Amino acid sequence: MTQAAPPKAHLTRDHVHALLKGMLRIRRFEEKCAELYTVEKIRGFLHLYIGEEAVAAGVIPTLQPSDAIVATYREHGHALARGVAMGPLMAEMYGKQEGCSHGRGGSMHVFDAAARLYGGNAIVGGGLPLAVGLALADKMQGKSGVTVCFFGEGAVAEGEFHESMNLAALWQLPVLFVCENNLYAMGTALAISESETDIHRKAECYRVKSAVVDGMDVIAVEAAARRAVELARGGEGPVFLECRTYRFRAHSMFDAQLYRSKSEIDEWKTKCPIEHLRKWALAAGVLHEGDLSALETEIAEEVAEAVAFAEAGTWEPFDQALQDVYTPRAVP
Amino acid sequence: MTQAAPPKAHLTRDHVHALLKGMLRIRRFEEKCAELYTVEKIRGFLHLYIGEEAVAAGVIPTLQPSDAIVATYREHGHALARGVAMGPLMAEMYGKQEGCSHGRGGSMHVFDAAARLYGGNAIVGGGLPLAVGLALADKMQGKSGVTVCFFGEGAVAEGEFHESMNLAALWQLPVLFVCENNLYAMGTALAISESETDIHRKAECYRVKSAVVDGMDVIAVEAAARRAVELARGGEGPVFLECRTYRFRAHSMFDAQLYRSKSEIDEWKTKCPIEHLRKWALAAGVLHEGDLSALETEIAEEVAEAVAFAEAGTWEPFDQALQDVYTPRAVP
Amino acid sequence: MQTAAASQTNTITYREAVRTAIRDAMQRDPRVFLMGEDVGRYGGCYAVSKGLLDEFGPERIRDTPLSEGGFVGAGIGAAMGGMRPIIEVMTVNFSMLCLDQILNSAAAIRHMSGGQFSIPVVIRMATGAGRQLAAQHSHSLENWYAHIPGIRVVAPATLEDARGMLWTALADPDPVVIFENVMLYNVSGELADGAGPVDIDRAALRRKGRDLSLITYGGSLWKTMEAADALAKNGIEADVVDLRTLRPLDDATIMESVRRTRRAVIVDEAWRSGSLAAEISARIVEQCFWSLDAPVGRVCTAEMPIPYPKHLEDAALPQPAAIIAAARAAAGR
Amino acid sequence: MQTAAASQTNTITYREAVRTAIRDAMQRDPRVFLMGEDVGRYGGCYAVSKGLLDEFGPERIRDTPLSEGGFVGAGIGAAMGGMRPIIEVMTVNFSMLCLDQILNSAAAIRHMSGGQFSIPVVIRMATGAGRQLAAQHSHSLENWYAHIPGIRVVAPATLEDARGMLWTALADPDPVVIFENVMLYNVSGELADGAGPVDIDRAALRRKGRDLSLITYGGSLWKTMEAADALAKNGIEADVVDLRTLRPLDDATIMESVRRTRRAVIVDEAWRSGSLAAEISARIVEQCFWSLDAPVGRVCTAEMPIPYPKHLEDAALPQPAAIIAAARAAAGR
Ligand SMILES: Cc1ncc(C[n+]2csc(CCOP(=O)(O)OP(=O)(O)O)c2C)c(N)n1
Ligand SMILES: Cc1ncc(C[n+]2csc(CCOP(=O)(O)OP(=O)(O)O)c2C)c(N)n1
Ligand SMILES: [Mg+2]
Ligand SMILES: [Mg+2]
Repeated sequence: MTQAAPPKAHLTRDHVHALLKGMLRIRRFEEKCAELYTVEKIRGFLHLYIGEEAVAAGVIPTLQPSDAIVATYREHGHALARGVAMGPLMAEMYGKQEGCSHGRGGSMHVFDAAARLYGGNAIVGGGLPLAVGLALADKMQGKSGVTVCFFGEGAVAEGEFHESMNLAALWQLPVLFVCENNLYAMGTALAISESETDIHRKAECYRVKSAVVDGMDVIAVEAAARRAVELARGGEGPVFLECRTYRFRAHSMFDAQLYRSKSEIDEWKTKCPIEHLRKWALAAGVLHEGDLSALETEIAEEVAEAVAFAEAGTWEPFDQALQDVYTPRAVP
Repeated sequence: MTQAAPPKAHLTRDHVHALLKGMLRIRRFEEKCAELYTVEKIRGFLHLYIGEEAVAAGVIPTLQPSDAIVATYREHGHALARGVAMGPLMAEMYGKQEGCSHGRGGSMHVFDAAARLYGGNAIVGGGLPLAVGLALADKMQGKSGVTVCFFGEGAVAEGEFHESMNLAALWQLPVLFVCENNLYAMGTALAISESETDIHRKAECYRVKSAVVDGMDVIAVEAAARRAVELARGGEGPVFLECRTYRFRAHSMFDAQLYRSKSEIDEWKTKCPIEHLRKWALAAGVLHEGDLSALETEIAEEVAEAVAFAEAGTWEPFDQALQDVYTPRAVP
Repeated sequence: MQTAAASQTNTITYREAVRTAIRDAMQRDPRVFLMGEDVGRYGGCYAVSKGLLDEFGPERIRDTPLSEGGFVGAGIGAAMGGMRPIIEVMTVNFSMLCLDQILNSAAAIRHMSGGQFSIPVVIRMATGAGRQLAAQHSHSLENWYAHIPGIRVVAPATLEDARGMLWTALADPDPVVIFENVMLYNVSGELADGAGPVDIDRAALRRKGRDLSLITYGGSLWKTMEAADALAKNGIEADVVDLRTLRPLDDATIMESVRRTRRAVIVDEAWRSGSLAAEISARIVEQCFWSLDAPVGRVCTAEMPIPYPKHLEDAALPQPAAIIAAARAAAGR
Repeated sequence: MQTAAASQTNTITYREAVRTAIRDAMQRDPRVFLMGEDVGRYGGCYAVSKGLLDEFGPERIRDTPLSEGGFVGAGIGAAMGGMRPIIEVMTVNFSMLCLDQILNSAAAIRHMSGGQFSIPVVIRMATGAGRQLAAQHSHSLENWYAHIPGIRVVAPATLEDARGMLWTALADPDPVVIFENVMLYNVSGELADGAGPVDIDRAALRRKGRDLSLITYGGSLWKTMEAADALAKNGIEADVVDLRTLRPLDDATIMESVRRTRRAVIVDEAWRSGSLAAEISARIVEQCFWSLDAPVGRVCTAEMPIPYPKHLEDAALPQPAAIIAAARAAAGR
């Protein structure tokens, strides 16, 4: 598939507004998280998605509520794009029991049954077989759901990537594999982790249809995702979509970033997906300064409320957590 | 690479004789093993190579003594082709301490340091990373060795195949991956285990040079192997060689073969690599009936001596085996 | 839960009991399917699923490629997606390749998702040595699995359990790992036609004695029963406790027996160091120390890669003679 | 082997001690190289190898793709091929993906090849909880490794051991797995400049008491020392045994202490069931039963996926208060 982004001309104002809002909510939410990390309200590992927002914000709105999502430890954006409320998400970052995973998972383990969001997996590559199984379940039950699995380009080197691609293709399962190629796996550049750096080409040897798209262009991502989801839903097997993007921040909060240059980062920052869309929308007159400031205000309020919700949250009693390891059984 | 077998015309008599002998020794050795299994001299799992002899007999003679070999549990042929003496090999099948693995490994774990034969691995796919490491060691030490790794097409589905191909290609290591594609993994046909059944094409997505050859034609295999080994030794990374072959016997000794038809087996038996070469050699007048009967007699004697050697072998005392789990240390 | 009352019995093997259990489950619940290497066309590496492909078709008796991490993870995902998968990992020897999925997905997801996703998956594995399969094919790693919070681990040693535990495991909302000892598949005996589900919570007293408690599970049960009979001939009457469920352990049954006999020996086919036998011993000391008249004994496998030759394999594994010796030592006669 | 006599000492962290050990080894032996995820450009996920890439180059400080099974297997192969690899598995949490290579290749090949191929590979892993990394990143699975015949397992808890054990491990002809507790990397103290190799065979008595034996290893050593000091203030003098080597275990040192104190408590960060603490308890009962004046106690981690919030993680892990309580119970006061 070739991925020329459709002319932005016939995009409605609401559509552009929604895409921009989707990305901006992620950006502002995570900027706040970074701030809260420095004051130790959020602990453990915190992996920010800043710079990559166009991927989740472009792909996820193309899904049906009945579709499923499997993500990684870098999944705040996916949760927000999927409609997980910011309050419970922030409470999860705090570890409060009002969090969407009851506070037990934290940043890396965001789950939401209602949203069919199956985590939040911190084992690189670990989510791929789960996505295959979710798609298998839908197919065996005659459901029309598509399972979208997000993972980084670093995960492509793991054996589970290979096994999952083969299983999905072999069994013609409705899986959309979305590779968030941000060029680095922690400090390991793509060229140091893959003999074939043109990642989407790897899908070919599984006979999986694949495409590559500019992951900094939310409109291009959305268009590619819509085609890919449609194709996956068509029942002719999985689809692989590589989104070329970049992580503006450190891998996690402990990372001196010795492995890349400031200039490289700055270069990529000029491609910021949010700035990109904002500028175009203003120039094209689709959105006006007023819309943007209103949007910023609205989101700032949402973030503030989320923080307040998290702050007001409570700590789960230890005994309750300890008792909840197994599901209460119906049978004695 | 395309793999037209060179015209057999300019093959010397000795060369043809050696190739035929190489295959026949494997065939007769294993026929005897099957017999010994029924009388319980050999126990456990016994995986016969009968039908696939052209692969080991074609590839291994193209190697240098300094090259290394990693094989699977179906490795009797590889051991014989590599020069492991039939006596110690048969003693290993018996579990006698005069066996090449001291009798501890049996059929699935044939090792020989002098031959640089690193097993005999019974975990499918388990040998591939070891081969990568052996090649890495040779390269880091400035040695010119090539490591040849034999595995079945079923192993291609394992994550370790994927990880090993990528590592070997990424680090440009002298590994020759030889896939013995006998169309089945136990009872699982290739089409049920791989979305891409044209196995050698999978090498492409690792940017690994690959070739496919008729694994029932020892001369074609030898020619392809010579090119592949040369290429691997050239320092430009690994090479992948798919040999299309067929297992005439059951997967192991417990196998009702419900998964394939008698007619399919008979069809393939008409392509017997030994018959094939024998017929041609006679027709071409390169070998004569007398040569063949002499060869049979010579091999029959070798097998008989190997059995006698194994029979005369002794059982390792338990305490000795128990004491040998760790290497005696130089330092206290 | 008790075994359903049943009119008549049949002579069947352990293998057939497992097969019947799978068939029953498939007929009972359309969400159940069997997935694993060679479960279909080949009929199962130990012929457990032979014939089921014809009966249920390739969708529900699903042959997989050699991809343990992939298909076990897929089974876990399918369970989250509403199915009731029975995943067959051919043998425990290959299960290292899917252990990450069991430890980090199956066992963890329910708790770390705040209880949102239970994972009703059943994972069956053949386990144990005794068939001269050498170092890579003779593992007994039950205790590694029994160490993992969030999963249940069972080891059916009888025909009734081979048939009934799978039923109960499938009804359980959480992951259950079932270990089938390779030496049991050919064991045959009488089983009630209507044999139904059995509990997976309690250990069973397979033999009532008074002089000491022999505690074991899986394939070692029969060696232990044999030893107990021999001991009886010499006037030593042993309790034989079949653990049945390895996680969670049924301390009540174990301790009731040990408090009565005041002496205990644990028989476990695993390598001694870090075996389940160690855990049982530690619990006995924690809970029954003041009732003990002798040190708790262990009969385990020698700490070496299992060698291929029969004489070495036999010598490495727990055998009745060693059990008898340990029992005599514990009984002090 | 004893620590080389050394003139002066320096204040360094555990992290620096490990780094120094790696640097020394690389300088000493051209066959040594470090391989693992992010050991080079990133500097190591816990900054252990920071700076070594510049010093030794990308061939010998080798960044790997995310392929645990692949590069650990490659390390084993490289060791068979004449090298002396130090393989860094970022953390034990990811080591399930290479466990097959450790169990079925590294540990088995020497024996099943009839002693033809020894495998001098060293595998380092960070282990343990305490950093609020939640269920998938907080494992303590040392006992799984300590269960495997054919490998050695060590857990350096001091600066001297962090530096000296790697040296000895590299000199060992067989595979050695080194567990570095994540909570120790920032611990600093005095270490002799010339600190050299230390044995990897014996446990160490870190504190001499008389009333009971506290037995532990790795990250729990310091919590245990803290508890021992508090106990001393209340007149209970505890021996503190640092196991140092988890396989093979140094029974002599453990039993000498327990025979003297007649009471023992084991502190282990692993989940209680199937922990190394169980193995130590079982051995004490087997070897010192008649000297025991109280049941052997265990202080382990609660049997649950480790939760993210600090209050829950703290409550789940062994803490000085729990060690003190268990010690008092064992001491009977
Ligand atoms: C199996 C496994 N190995 C190693 C790690 C440590 N780790 C966490 S994230 C990461 C890099 C992953 O890179 P990529 O897949 O590209 O995702 P990204 O972080 O770039 O989004 C590594 C090595 C892990 N979590 N799981
Ligand atoms: C990891 C692993 N899974 C399963 C098995 C059981 N098993 C042994 S051989 C085999 C089939 C392998 O097929 P293939 O790789 O094609 O080799 P072939 O036997 O055909 O030579 C299987 C499933 C194993 N030994 N290791
Ligand atoms: Mg990345
Ligand atoms: Mg095959």
